[in-house]
Amino acid sequence: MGNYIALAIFTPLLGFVVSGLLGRFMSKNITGIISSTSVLVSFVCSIILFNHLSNGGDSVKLDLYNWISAGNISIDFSFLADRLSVWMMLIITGVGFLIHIYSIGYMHHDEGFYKFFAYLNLFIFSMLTLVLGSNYVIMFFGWEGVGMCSYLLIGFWYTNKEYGYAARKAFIMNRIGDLGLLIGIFVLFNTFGTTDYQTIFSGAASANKGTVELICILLFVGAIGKSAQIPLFTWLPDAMAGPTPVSALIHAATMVTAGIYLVARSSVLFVSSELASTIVLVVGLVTAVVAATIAIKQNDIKKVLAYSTVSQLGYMFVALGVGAYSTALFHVTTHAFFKALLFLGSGSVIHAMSGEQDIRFMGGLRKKLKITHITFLLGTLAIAGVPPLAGFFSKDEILAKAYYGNGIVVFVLLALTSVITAIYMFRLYFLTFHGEFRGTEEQKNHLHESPATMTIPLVLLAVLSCIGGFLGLSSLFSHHHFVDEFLGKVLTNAHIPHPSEIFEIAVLIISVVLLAIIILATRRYYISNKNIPISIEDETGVERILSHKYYFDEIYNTVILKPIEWLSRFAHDFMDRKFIDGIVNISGKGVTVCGKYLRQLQSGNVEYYLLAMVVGVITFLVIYQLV
Amino acid sequence: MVLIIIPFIAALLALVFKDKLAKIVALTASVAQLIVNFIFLSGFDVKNSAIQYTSSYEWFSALGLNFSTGIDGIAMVMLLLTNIACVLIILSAWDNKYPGMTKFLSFVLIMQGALNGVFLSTNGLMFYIFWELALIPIYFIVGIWGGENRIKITFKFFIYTFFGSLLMLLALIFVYLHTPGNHSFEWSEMVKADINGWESTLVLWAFFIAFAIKMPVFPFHTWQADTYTVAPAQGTMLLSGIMLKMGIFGMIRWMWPMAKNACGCNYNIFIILAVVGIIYAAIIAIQQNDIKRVIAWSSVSHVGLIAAGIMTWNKEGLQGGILQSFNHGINVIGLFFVAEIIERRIKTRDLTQMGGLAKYGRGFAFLFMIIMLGSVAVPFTNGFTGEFLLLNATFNYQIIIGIVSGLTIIFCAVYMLRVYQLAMYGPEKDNGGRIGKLSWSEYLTLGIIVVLVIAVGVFPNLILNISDTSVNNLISLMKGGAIQ
Amino acid sequence: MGVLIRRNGIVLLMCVELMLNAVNLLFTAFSTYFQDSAGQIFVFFIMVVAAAEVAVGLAILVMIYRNTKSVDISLLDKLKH
Amino acid sequence: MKTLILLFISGIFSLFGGIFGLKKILPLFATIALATALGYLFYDSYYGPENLRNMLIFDNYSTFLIAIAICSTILITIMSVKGFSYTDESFGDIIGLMFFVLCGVVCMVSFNNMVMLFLGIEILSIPLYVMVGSNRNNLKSNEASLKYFIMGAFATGFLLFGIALIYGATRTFDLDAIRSLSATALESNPAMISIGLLFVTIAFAFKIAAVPFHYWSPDVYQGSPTLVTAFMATVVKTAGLGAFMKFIIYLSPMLSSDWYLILAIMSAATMLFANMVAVMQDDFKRMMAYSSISHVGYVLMALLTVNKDTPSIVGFYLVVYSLATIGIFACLLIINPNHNKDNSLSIFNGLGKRSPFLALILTVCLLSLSGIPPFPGFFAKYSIFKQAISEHLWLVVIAICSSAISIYYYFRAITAMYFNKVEAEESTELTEKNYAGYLVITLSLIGLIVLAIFPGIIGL
Repeated sequence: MGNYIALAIFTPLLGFVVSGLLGRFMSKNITGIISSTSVLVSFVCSIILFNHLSNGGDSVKLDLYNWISAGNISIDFSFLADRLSVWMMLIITGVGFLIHIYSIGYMHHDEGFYKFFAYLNLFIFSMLTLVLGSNYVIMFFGWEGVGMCSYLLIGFWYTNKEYGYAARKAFIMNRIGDLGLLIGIFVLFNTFGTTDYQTIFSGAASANKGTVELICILLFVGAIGKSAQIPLFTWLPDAMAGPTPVSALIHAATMVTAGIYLVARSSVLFVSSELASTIVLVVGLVTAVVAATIAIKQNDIKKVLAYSTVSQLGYMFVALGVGAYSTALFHVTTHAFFKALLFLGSGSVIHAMSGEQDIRFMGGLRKKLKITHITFLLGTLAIAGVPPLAGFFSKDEILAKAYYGNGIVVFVLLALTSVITAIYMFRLYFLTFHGEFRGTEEQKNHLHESPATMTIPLVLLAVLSCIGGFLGLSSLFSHHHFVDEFLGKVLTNAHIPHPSEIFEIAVLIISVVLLAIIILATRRYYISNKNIPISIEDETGVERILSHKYYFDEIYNTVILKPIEWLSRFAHDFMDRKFIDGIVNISGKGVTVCGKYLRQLQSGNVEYYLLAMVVGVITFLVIYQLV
Repeated sequence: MVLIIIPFIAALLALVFKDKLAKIVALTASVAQLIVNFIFLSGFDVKNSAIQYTSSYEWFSALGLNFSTGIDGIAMVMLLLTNIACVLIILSAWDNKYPGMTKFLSFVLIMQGALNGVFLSTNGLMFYIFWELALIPIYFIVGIWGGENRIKITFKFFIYTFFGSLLMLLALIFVYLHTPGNHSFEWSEMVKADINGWESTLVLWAFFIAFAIKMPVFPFHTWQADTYTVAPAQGTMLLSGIMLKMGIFGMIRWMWPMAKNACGCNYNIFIILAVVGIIYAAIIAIQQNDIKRVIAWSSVSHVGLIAAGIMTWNKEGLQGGILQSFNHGINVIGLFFVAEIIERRIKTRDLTQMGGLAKYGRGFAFLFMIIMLGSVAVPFTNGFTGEFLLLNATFNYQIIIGIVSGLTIIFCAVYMLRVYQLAMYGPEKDNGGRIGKLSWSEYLTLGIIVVLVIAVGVFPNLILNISDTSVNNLISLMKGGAIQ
Repeated sequence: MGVLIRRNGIVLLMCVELMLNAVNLLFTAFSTYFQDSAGQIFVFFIMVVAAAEVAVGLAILVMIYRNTKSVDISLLDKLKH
Repeated sequence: MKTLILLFISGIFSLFGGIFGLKKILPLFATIALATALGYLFYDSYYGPENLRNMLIFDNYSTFLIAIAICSTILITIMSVKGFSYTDESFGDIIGLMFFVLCGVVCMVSFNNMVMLFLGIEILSIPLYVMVGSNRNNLKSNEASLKYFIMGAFATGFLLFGIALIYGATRTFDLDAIRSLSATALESNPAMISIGLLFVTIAFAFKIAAVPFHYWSPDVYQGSPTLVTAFMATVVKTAGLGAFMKFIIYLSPMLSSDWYLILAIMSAATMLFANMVAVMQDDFKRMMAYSSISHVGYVLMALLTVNKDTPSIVGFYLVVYSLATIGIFACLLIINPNHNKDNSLSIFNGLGKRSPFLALILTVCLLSLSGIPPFPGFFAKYSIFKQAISEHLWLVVIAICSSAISIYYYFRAITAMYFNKVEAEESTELTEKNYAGYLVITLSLIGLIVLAIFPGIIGL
């Protein structure tokens, strides 16, 4: 079985090398096929491993070699395929494969085609390393690797200056989180003497409570950065600068869920640390609400989806915070399906609109982009939580767990978020696909449905979005919760009572009714009444704050960036040049100044010389007598 | 012994020939040197903690000066770095058309010989002699082929570092006078020197200042940015890639064992200085516009981390420091060469004048990217392992220090990415310069560097194993055990 | 003291001679006191040397006089600092 | 003894040779004579120390110092082939005077009696006054000569007073006797003997130009012809330091700790002062004067600790110092044969391009003087540090600081040679081929290299 792990991980790497080095000399289709095939191979391996595990097989461990050994530190380059990692593997390679296929069509006109696929393969490799690593250091290895790929792909269209900044911002914000994670790993190392999962988890019970809390908080800092939670979430919307498949793969389906994976992976630690769990809960909740409200006022099709992602990630963290780890993973799965779908759908729209991303200049696209329209609608319904699509089940479960695990406040806020989610998603949907076309004539003539390489993945993802929810049917419908059963063996879920049937039914009915109202209301507001969003400058009050994303960027700018820039100038111009170097120079100058004055002694006059000599003699005589 | 002689002979030989031939001679010599080094490495017993390949000839016995050489694991890593780096440096000069190229090359070779001498010496006085000898060629390299304002800057650099080395000499003599029995400058005797109390502290500080100036550790760094900027590319590479490692090597091999009885509290001060330097230099690097200056400051920052890690004197820190010395040497040479390639093409080092260079230099952009990422310490690259070990060491030493020094991974990303972005990304600037095709020597140099960056990143144990036993030995020596 | 305050080269020369004579006196005195001839022999040596010195000194002064038309030594301060 | 006689006779012969128009062969003759003298010297010393009625004792160490002086003189004589062409008429005199100075040197470094010390110093000084002023029409030369003369005479006064006081306290001029009597003399006449010793010390300090008795030295070095400067900086300095060392070694039991303190202060002041002032000099010869003053400071440091190693340490230092100094002055003569032109540092501009060989040698010599390894100057300096460090740590620290300062001015010259651009007027090629000069610098270079590789060959 170990060979399958190796195969799964290293085929994408091979794909990276081949398409990176030889891509220039190969036709685009061949490059695309090679890259996609390499991911397909990984996917097949994942299925084999999944099969092995779901049939009751043991976790598979693959030791490659001793990576670092210095003193007490000895880190093996080894991989562990247990139920959690295989689950993630399936998502990564499955969705990844579809997005690879999609990209063949989407990126067809780009001159950096081979580079793009090389990066994508590298990303898949890093992501697999992240989830398959058998210890925290290898996980961190992959963790940094995906951050790097994300940087490369966000800045893919490097000639645009803004995109470059976005890429940098993403990398740096991730790095801030990474520092927390790294320190967390050091503490882990200090406490347990190793970073190997199995050893740590078996020893977790006997560890000092406070230390475990500290570790959990530090690990969560890492997760905040990677999964774009408050306060480090601003990079994700900016990351939309990358090509749309990248947004779908990295910034919706896989990389951003690495934080969830990390917390879930460390569930043994988190479950016993209340403070850390509370922090996770609060951060997740606040992020979910804040991001959702911001999304209402966004006009860029991808940014709406980006904030939606942030919000959904917040949802997942709430689930983690209450201790429902497998629920969080369930939502990760469904979210991967419908959010990838939505992004790819928006990519198709942008493709058709020749690069236009502003929904104010769209409208009425449903006639020209039939497949895109239908799949996008399914995605919207899924994320809004229309039963029986995927989003309903996972969200419903999170709501239930939050209610039973924590209380009414969290539940209400989450429900509110859910409502807002529906509002902005339908706003997006209606403005894009309904009404009249608001773009230029040229764009109108150019409108066309995307090629099959793009629509097939859309259809497949739409199907998955529809049926994905059945992986975790709530107790109302079935006694067979597949996700729970599969992952429950590796995740230490907190004990949360099953929701009562009345609760389930109530939620079901209320959500259906609410959704119907929202759909009608948004349609009426945006299509019938033609309320097209206006530019930011004309807005007032709350709207303005929302449009400015609560001024997060501005605050960071004044509170962090500006002072550092000032400090940098101060340190260089004053501290270094004037002060430290000044001291050095003064000691040098002191010599020359001394020399300058001392040489005046040498007046050139013999009488003076003689006098000086006599003075010298007298001085020595005095010293002689006195001492 | 052979390692010292080859470069000197080659230096003389190179002088005889004209430009092109001299280059070939120099390159051949450095490759030969590297091969000899590998031969030594292949015969090197990593499990043996003793100093190997020892030889000793009398030079000036009245002064205790013997020509004693030997290699242990730590020195082996440094020698490898030196000899690999010198090949790269000579290769990188292939396309340069300096006036007096032959002289230039022979200075580089002399430098190589002296540096090998520093790492090979097992005699304190010989160590000092080679230490100073290394200073002279670089002085000329910077002074003759340097840029604007070079005279003043080289002057400062020379006097500053010379002052430091004199302090080291003082300390060496002092230790010598305290060696048991018949005084001796042999390393094995000097470590037995019986120095206690404040005397030991004095020795420690004298060594520290000497090495700190060389490395340079905050606040002894003010010569560095200017010198790096003004020096010709190869000079900067020599300075930052190898010479700086003399300081690190000196700290590990000489300072620590010689001043073993000094109060550990001194190391607190040193570590705090080093950590302050990490942040200080990183913050400054963020706002610099001269690409060489950014790299120079980044070097201060990185070296600060190495120094801090080493001076925790635990095994992880030492091993990390040695590994990272090697890595930093390779990376910084790569970065400065990148700066040089850009300067060759578009005649400026000002980042604000660059932009969009990636468009007409994809291969270059890719190689630059990997080297840059190595410096940022991204996984798969060599920088990662080194920083991981070092940060772990500082963290274990003291949590706050660990966290503060950890900030380097953020800042480093900030300023390195800034450089990359300003230079390579964005719209093209209209200054007529494009990267275009790289010449074979440029490709080869960067290619070797990139291969090393990745190879060491994936298999750091290649380097760590070499020095492992020696570091163990050193640590046990410090705990009072006799040399095994 | 003469050496210190006089500016005329010739007078200066004389003062130096006076100094040497003072030493001579000292030697003679010691010599007599100790009943030891060595001191007196030394005096002869000093006298010879002093004569030679004066000869050279005068020559130098003459040389300077030729160039500057003066024997004022305070004029000679071209070499300084 | 034979050496002394030979030197004396050669001196007289040279004087006459000058008069009878044999100038062309004089350098050759002088070289041969000096070489013969050197041969005699070693021949004599082969049979053990020679004692001339307790007046002069030629032991190993005085032999060695004389050898240094003679070798330096040989090199300077070779240089003189071209170096003195401008003062043709007095050429014979100069060579002759050089021999007489050497006679003085011989007396000084092998004295065993205060009388011989006095005579040696005077024999050395009086011809020097003449040599300094040998450029009769140059006012600077005149001035230098006068200054040297007046101050020298004044210092002689101190020397004589000192000797007189010591005589008064001990009733003898004989060094051995003084030493054996010192215990009783110190009891009966402590003030007299100590002041006497101090005065003699001051006279020495004047001769070797230690601060604060150095005033004459920069002016004289600058004013006199380059060749004479070289001669003074090497031979005279060697003699002065050699005699002083002998004085200290012989009388060390009499020297109180106060006396050593004064010596230490003098040493520190010399090093610091000279190096600092040298930094500010633009005239190369003047800079070299300060440099040579500073080297005196280092040697004084070595003299503070008297043990069996002291003579060899000082000897080694003097050899290296002399070789390097001669090399530098020879280069200066080749570059700037016309003494009337000023010797500012800018004459070296672009020398690295104009004449790489000269520049190389000059660099080696300067680096050697500044004590940078692996040049022999380092070994010399290093042995002094090592000698002094255990007793006078503070002094070594000062020495180290001043060494660092000294780098500054030595490197100004190196900088000028390699880094400075050549200005149009200075770019004149070195037209005149001065083979003798090249011979000298090559010899000194070889000497320095040999000393670097086998620093152990000089041992007393």
